[in-house]
Amino acid sequence: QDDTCGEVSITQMNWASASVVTNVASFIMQQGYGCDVTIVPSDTVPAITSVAENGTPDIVTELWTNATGQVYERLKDEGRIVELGPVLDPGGVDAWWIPAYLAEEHPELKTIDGVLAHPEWVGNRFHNCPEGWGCRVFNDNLLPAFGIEEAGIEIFNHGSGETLATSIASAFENEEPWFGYYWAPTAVIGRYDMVQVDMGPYDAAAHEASQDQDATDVGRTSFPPAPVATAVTTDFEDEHPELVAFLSQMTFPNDVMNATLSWMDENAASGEEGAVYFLTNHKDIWSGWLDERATQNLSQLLQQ
Amino acid sequence: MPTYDWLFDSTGLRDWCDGEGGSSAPMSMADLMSQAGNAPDTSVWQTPFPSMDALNDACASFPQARDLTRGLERGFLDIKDSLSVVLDPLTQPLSWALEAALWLFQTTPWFVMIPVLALIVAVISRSARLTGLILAAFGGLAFINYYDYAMQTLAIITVCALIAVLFGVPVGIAMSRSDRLERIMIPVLDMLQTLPPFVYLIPLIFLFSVTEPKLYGIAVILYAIVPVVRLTNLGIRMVDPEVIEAADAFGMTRRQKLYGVQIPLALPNIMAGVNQTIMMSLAMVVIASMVSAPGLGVLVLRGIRNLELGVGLVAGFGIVLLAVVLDRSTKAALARVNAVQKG
Amino acid sequence: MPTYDWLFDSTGLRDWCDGEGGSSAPMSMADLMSQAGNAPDTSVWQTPFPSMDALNDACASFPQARDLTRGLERGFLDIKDSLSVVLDPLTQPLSWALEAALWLFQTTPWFVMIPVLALIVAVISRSARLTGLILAAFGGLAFINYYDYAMQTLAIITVCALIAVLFGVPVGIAMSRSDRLERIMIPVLDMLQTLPPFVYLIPLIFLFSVTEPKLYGIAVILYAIVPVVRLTNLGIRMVDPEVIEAADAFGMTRRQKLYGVQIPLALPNIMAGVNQTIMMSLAMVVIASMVSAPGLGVLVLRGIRNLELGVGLVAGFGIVLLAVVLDRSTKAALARVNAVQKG
Amino acid sequence: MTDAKISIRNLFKIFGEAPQEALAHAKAGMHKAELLEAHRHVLGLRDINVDMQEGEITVIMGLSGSGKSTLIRHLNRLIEPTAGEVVVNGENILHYGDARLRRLRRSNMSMVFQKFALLPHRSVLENVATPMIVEGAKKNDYETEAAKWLDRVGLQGQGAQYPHQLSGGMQQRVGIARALTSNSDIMLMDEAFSALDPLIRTDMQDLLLELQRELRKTIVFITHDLDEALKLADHLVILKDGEVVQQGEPQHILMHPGDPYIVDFIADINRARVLRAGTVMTKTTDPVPVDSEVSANATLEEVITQGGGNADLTFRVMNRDRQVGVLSMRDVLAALVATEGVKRTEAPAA
Amino acid sequence: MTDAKISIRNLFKIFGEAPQEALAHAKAGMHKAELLEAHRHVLGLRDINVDMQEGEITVIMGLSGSGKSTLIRHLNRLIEPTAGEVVVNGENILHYGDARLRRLRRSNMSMVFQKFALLPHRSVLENVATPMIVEGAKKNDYETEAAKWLDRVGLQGQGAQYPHQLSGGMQQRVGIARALTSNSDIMLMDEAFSALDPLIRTDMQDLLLELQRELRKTIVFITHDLDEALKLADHLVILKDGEVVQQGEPQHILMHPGDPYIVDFIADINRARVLRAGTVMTKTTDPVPVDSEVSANATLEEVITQGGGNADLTFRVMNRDRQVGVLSMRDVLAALVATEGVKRTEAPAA
Ligand SMILES: Nc1ncnc2c1ncn2[C@@H]1O[C@H](COP(=O)(O)OP(=O)(O)OP(=O)(O)O)[C@@H](O)[C@H]1O
Ligand SMILES: Nc1ncnc2c1ncn2[C@@H]1O[C@H](COP(=O)(O)OP(=O)(O)OP(=O)(O)O)[C@@H](O)[C@H]1O
Ligand SMILES: [Mg+2]
Ligand SMILES: [Mg+2]
Repeated sequence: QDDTCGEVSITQMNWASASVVTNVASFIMQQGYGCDVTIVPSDTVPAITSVAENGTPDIVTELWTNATGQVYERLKDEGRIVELGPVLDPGGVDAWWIPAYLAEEHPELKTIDGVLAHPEWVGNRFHNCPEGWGCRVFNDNLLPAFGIEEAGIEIFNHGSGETLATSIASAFENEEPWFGYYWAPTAVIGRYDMVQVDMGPYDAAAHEASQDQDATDVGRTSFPPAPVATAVTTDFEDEHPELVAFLSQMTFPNDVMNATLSWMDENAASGEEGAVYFLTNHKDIWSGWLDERATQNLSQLLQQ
Repeated sequence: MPTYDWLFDSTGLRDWCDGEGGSSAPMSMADLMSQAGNAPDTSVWQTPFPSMDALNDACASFPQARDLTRGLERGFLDIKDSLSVVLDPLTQPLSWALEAALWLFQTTPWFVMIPVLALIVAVISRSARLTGLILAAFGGLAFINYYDYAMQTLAIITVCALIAVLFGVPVGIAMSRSDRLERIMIPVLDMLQTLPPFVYLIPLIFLFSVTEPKLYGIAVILYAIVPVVRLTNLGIRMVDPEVIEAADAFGMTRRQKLYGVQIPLALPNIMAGVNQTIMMSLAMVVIASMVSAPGLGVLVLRGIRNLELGVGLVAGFGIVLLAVVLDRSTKAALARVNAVQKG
Repeated sequence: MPTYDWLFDSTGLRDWCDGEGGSSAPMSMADLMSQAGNAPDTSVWQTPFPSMDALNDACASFPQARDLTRGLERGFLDIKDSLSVVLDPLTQPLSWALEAALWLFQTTPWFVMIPVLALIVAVISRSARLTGLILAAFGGLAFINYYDYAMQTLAIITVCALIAVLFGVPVGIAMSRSDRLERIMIPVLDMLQTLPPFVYLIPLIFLFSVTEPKLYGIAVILYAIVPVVRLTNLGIRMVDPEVIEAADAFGMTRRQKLYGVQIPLALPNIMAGVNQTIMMSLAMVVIASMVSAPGLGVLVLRGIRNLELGVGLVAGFGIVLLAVVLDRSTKAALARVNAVQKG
Repeated sequence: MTDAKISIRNLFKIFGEAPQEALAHAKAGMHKAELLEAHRHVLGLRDINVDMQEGEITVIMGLSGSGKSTLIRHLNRLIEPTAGEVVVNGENILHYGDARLRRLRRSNMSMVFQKFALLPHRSVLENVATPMIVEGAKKNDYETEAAKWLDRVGLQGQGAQYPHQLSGGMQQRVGIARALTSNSDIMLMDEAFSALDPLIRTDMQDLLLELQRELRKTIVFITHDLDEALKLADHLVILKDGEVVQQGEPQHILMHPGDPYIVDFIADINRARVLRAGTVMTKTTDPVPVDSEVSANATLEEVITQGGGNADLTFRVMNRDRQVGVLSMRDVLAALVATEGVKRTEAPAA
Repeated sequence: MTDAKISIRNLFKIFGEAPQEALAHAKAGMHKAELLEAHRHVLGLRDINVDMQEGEITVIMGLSGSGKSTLIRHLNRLIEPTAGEVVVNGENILHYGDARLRRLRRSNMSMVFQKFALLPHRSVLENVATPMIVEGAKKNDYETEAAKWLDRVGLQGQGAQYPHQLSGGMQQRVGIARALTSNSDIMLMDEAFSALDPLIRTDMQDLLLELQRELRKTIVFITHDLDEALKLADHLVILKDGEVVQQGEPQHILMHPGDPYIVDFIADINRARVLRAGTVMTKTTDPVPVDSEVSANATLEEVITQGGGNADLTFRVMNRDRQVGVLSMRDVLAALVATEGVKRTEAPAA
């Protein structure tokens, strides 16, 4: 190994898929590119703010760009951050969900109109995002657009992602109705069998409008796949072209990620172990991300 | 790698190890690295602790640490239903109380609410300055449109602190009268104070529907009840033994002594406990907002999640302002209690 | 709808209102409803408080509440760079200390670390039982594979509590010697204790990179420094005035009095402050983990985020165990100080 | 002696983990210091036998730690003895149950405390009325009675104040009024005047004597001040390390101290003020030529004053108009300096 | 009187917000109660003039709150006066700067405290050596000196212990040893013995007198106990409400109390123990027929003892082998009961 790479810092967001991504990236950068990697546990907004204000950490990965508000766009415009490529293929899933057992019992609930017609079947309640999340903004715009409250569904604003997730878990424990927002790939969606509610056609204008906190009259739309990206600072881009090449390539198919997450759940595995699982079972995928030198460095592993 | 093979080999447990279908731990990053040809050097200094995972490495039948945490989880989930059958109805009044208080504090118009609050403070403190402070504080919060949030927080604190006092004082009294109970309770109180609230929030979330206000109510009460229990106990135990002796010497019954002597004389301490209990419930509002409590805590969370510095700071100072107001008011009440007794 | 139109009309400010390009608030849900023909009945009871937003409704030039919070944010961002230039180098040693401590506690093998910790406790407490407790506690944590996390937490607490004491004691001494400083500091301390730590984390995130350990270091220290400052001040002020008088009567200088009399006699109080400071830094570990502090807090967070109840509980009890161990050890040290002085 | 109002018999009190074991040692003759040394138990009281007569003031005195408070607290069972009997009005109160004990405390005994022990949150009137309030009396019932006793101790019209608004002497008067309100025939006073200034203290002693002349209660009074003891005592009990060193009539103890410890104790006393004609006279009913008459109760100081400084007088000592003895000025002078002699000759124990 | 070791002149001390204003009122003749009532200022001391002679024990006495502590704390300026002068060794110490004041406290004055005020975290030896440690002495320097004084107060070999391991009496001995170690010629003692048991207290008084006979320091001693005052005092100052009611030779005050307050105060005293032959004798150098000789310093008690109870003796009173007066037993008896007479006749102020 040569040590031309030096020190690199990479964020690890506080949800399961992000920790897989970060650990995979970190392993490859260490073993393949000879870098000295520091993992920084963080969260979307603090990470992006830290990049904005202090120029560190070098790499922000599994960045749900929709959730970062204007900061991210501004940074990109100012040329301080470079988006390298999608982390997930086809992308993150934002959706309104119901449990599978509910969909089985009442197939009508698979569409939003069915839900609106039978609010009592979903327990007359919509589980909304906590204050301060990106999804809260568009949910707050879309909920009136679909007339959720008029249909007699109470909107419950969760205080944190934890209670939102627990409400799903506890609904499953008791086979109770549940209806609300969640996103994938996540441990929760991996663990519990959830069905997306069909919200009709995608309307780009309405979707654009729903991102604005102060918007008033938003039309109905469903969610497009959410862009989930890896971004690096421009300094980093200049200094580590080989890593930039690798990170641009680093894309996880959604189904592989979901499989990894549910394996983690079954085995009570940590993100690190999830990464190992991915690295050992999907060499075909990640071998394609590497340049020659890295491939050689990791040849011993790849040949097993 | 499995350092502790010899342990099972030498004790003849090897058969047991290989026999049953014990699960082996998923491969760790270190294992993978060694496969990649970059094994970290394994000197004596790296000898792992004979931990559950290390032993499981050597013997697949030995349980892993994660089996322990999973077992705990499963155990809890197993008793959860019966627990919730008992606890759910017991704690339901808390939900009602919180809902009622939230409704009351929010529907009462500001031009009734603010004067009423000021009046209450005026009556208990008899201080014009303090009353002015109240008016200014709530007026200020209202002026910057934080009135509703402040009222929600106030409603939650009022209910939780009230309930904490309602339960805490009798518990403190019971502790003061039984050394055995005191010995049992003190570690419990210590634990309630050191255990991060997040930890007992997790099982609570499983027990009750996350949409119930009692979820945060219980968390706040558990955290805030400690000082009033402690100080009630302490206050009663610290009552001048000569006065207690006098009460005995004049043939007071235990009841007469408790209500006629011990509680009145412990009142300054109990009030200090009430003051601290209120402060601690306030300290919990942000964490309570993580389990869906409305109020200023929500704004703080929004501030930190979106890094809206201004919102976070202003809401934070709103909380401090509430704290100052509540602290001053209870201390004024305390001072009046003290003035009567001199102490 | 704009209830306060009359205010601007009657004071002749209407021109100013309409003149400049003041921004009007985005339409609210209520506005929308009224446009939809479902205007909520607007009785007198609904009169809004003359808040910034209500006044802005009536007069577009009047600033909105969000202008205030935004202004605050912008103001902070404007001074942030200069602040950061000053604070960054000043606080850099904290990062180094934390990194060094984390490295030290993690690289020292367990079979050196655990005995060393036990030895330290044995020396300061002279109690075999306590030493046994330490061994059992760390052994237990190691057995369930929580050793590394516990060490990280311990490293952070050691550094932060040490620094809090290092700064807190002199500040407390200074407060005890100047009534003016005391009057200034007490509200500051009160505020540090009531302000939710989340709130001052926000500006810290702006100021320092999330990769720097000092980010959580400062948050922990700010929160934990309060008791040691308070109790040092109190302890020195509570020294028996007759002893101080004796010191004066024998012609001691201020310095001799401070080091020879006041500090030694305040030692029990200072130690109690140190104990509380350690407990409070421990109370912050979970919150610190939200801004990337490693340790048991990470596991607690993982427990609640991934709904791994078992992990959260075990990590939580790990924190309690650390708390018990640290509490007992510092109290044992305190008891020995007291035994010499009797008090 | 069986008709004593209160009679303490073979009372032992041992503080510690296993008092019964230590008791065996104490009964076998161990004293306080040895018991503490050898068995880590504090000997509070050791084999106390005292009779307290109806209508008398029994004063218990001794240095700090000698067991005075422990002893007096046995009389209303605020402390349970390790062994022995406490007989009040002919009944052993150690056999009493809770309710009966409470009745005893409510109606037969009342107590005055060194640090007053008033209820700070109740007005002076309510404090005085405590014994009645304990019995369930309402304001109407107790008001006049409490006010009466408040008058009696010289605190007219102070009933509405709170204890902390009064000076120490006034607070102690409230304490005495409270004890009187209970209308009990026994009053226990534990260092009731020790916390007071010397001048106020003299006042209170006079008040107590005045009340006693009138009400004739049985009073048990604790003090560590010999002057106070001699001024008040009908019967004096001297404790040391939990044991009675000497008890009896104060005059007798003064003239015949039973122990070097007591000699030390009484060395500083103003004998002229304390000794009485009856104590130092030569007993005789024979008519002898005398210059004047004195009462047997007169102190030597009064005798000297009556003699007008004349040094060679002889008095006839009278008790209820009958001669009980004669007293020469020479006897008086001899008595004033008697202690030294006793110390040298080791008087027999009383 | 100008050669007094310490001389206090026109000293006023007023506690409160604006002492200077209140001072004007006090100077205009207001007393403590009025000043408190009208101006909410506490009159600590009012127009004090006292001279304390070298080598004498000056005792200051008075009831609680009369200003004793306030007065003694002016002597080493622990309290700053509102007005007046404190002259020590001919210099007004109120003009001293910090450093000079410290030198005064270190080398000219030492103090003994009621509650001992030892440093609990230092060993007994270090406590005793405090005055030397303050001067910067190291263990080697102070060890022998401190041990010497520890021996002197009867605490040989206890140097390594800590204060809390000693009894109250022993702690006070440490306090005295500490004051002696400073080798100052003035010792200030504020109720130094008040916290002690009566017997231990007598011990300590004897110790003090013994030390004083030997070292002849100038001692200022505060007490509220008249017996103690009379036992120790060469010069007695009686304070009341911050004012000197009477000062002078104790014998003189006893015979001629200047004020009903003092009469009250001395009413309980054991006159035989306190009054001396020289005080009550008839002054004469004429040779008269006498039965025996006594020293002018002998107490009346000693005179009576010497007389063996004989009531009609006359003594020649001697001072340093010269006759200074005669004393008949009749005078002795008269003196024993004199107070009553004084009370009635209002003796002129001394
Ligand atoms: N609860 C107790 N536990 C152990 N020892 C005790 C207890 N109460 C009293 N003693 C001991 O019993 C002895 C007698 O104490 P007591 O209080 O009766 O003395 P006292 O004569 O009243 O003294 P004082 O004048 O100080 O009030 C002392 O040695 C004391 O230490
Ligand atoms: N710092 C102070 N501020 C206000 N008043 C004071 C202060 N110090 C003393 N006094 C008052 O001055 C008066 C004299 O007090 P001082 O302590 O000198 O009395 P004392 O004769 O020593 O009494 P004691 O016997 O109780 O010690 C008292 O009325 C007291 O209340
Ligand atoms: Mg006692
Ligand atoms: Mg004093």
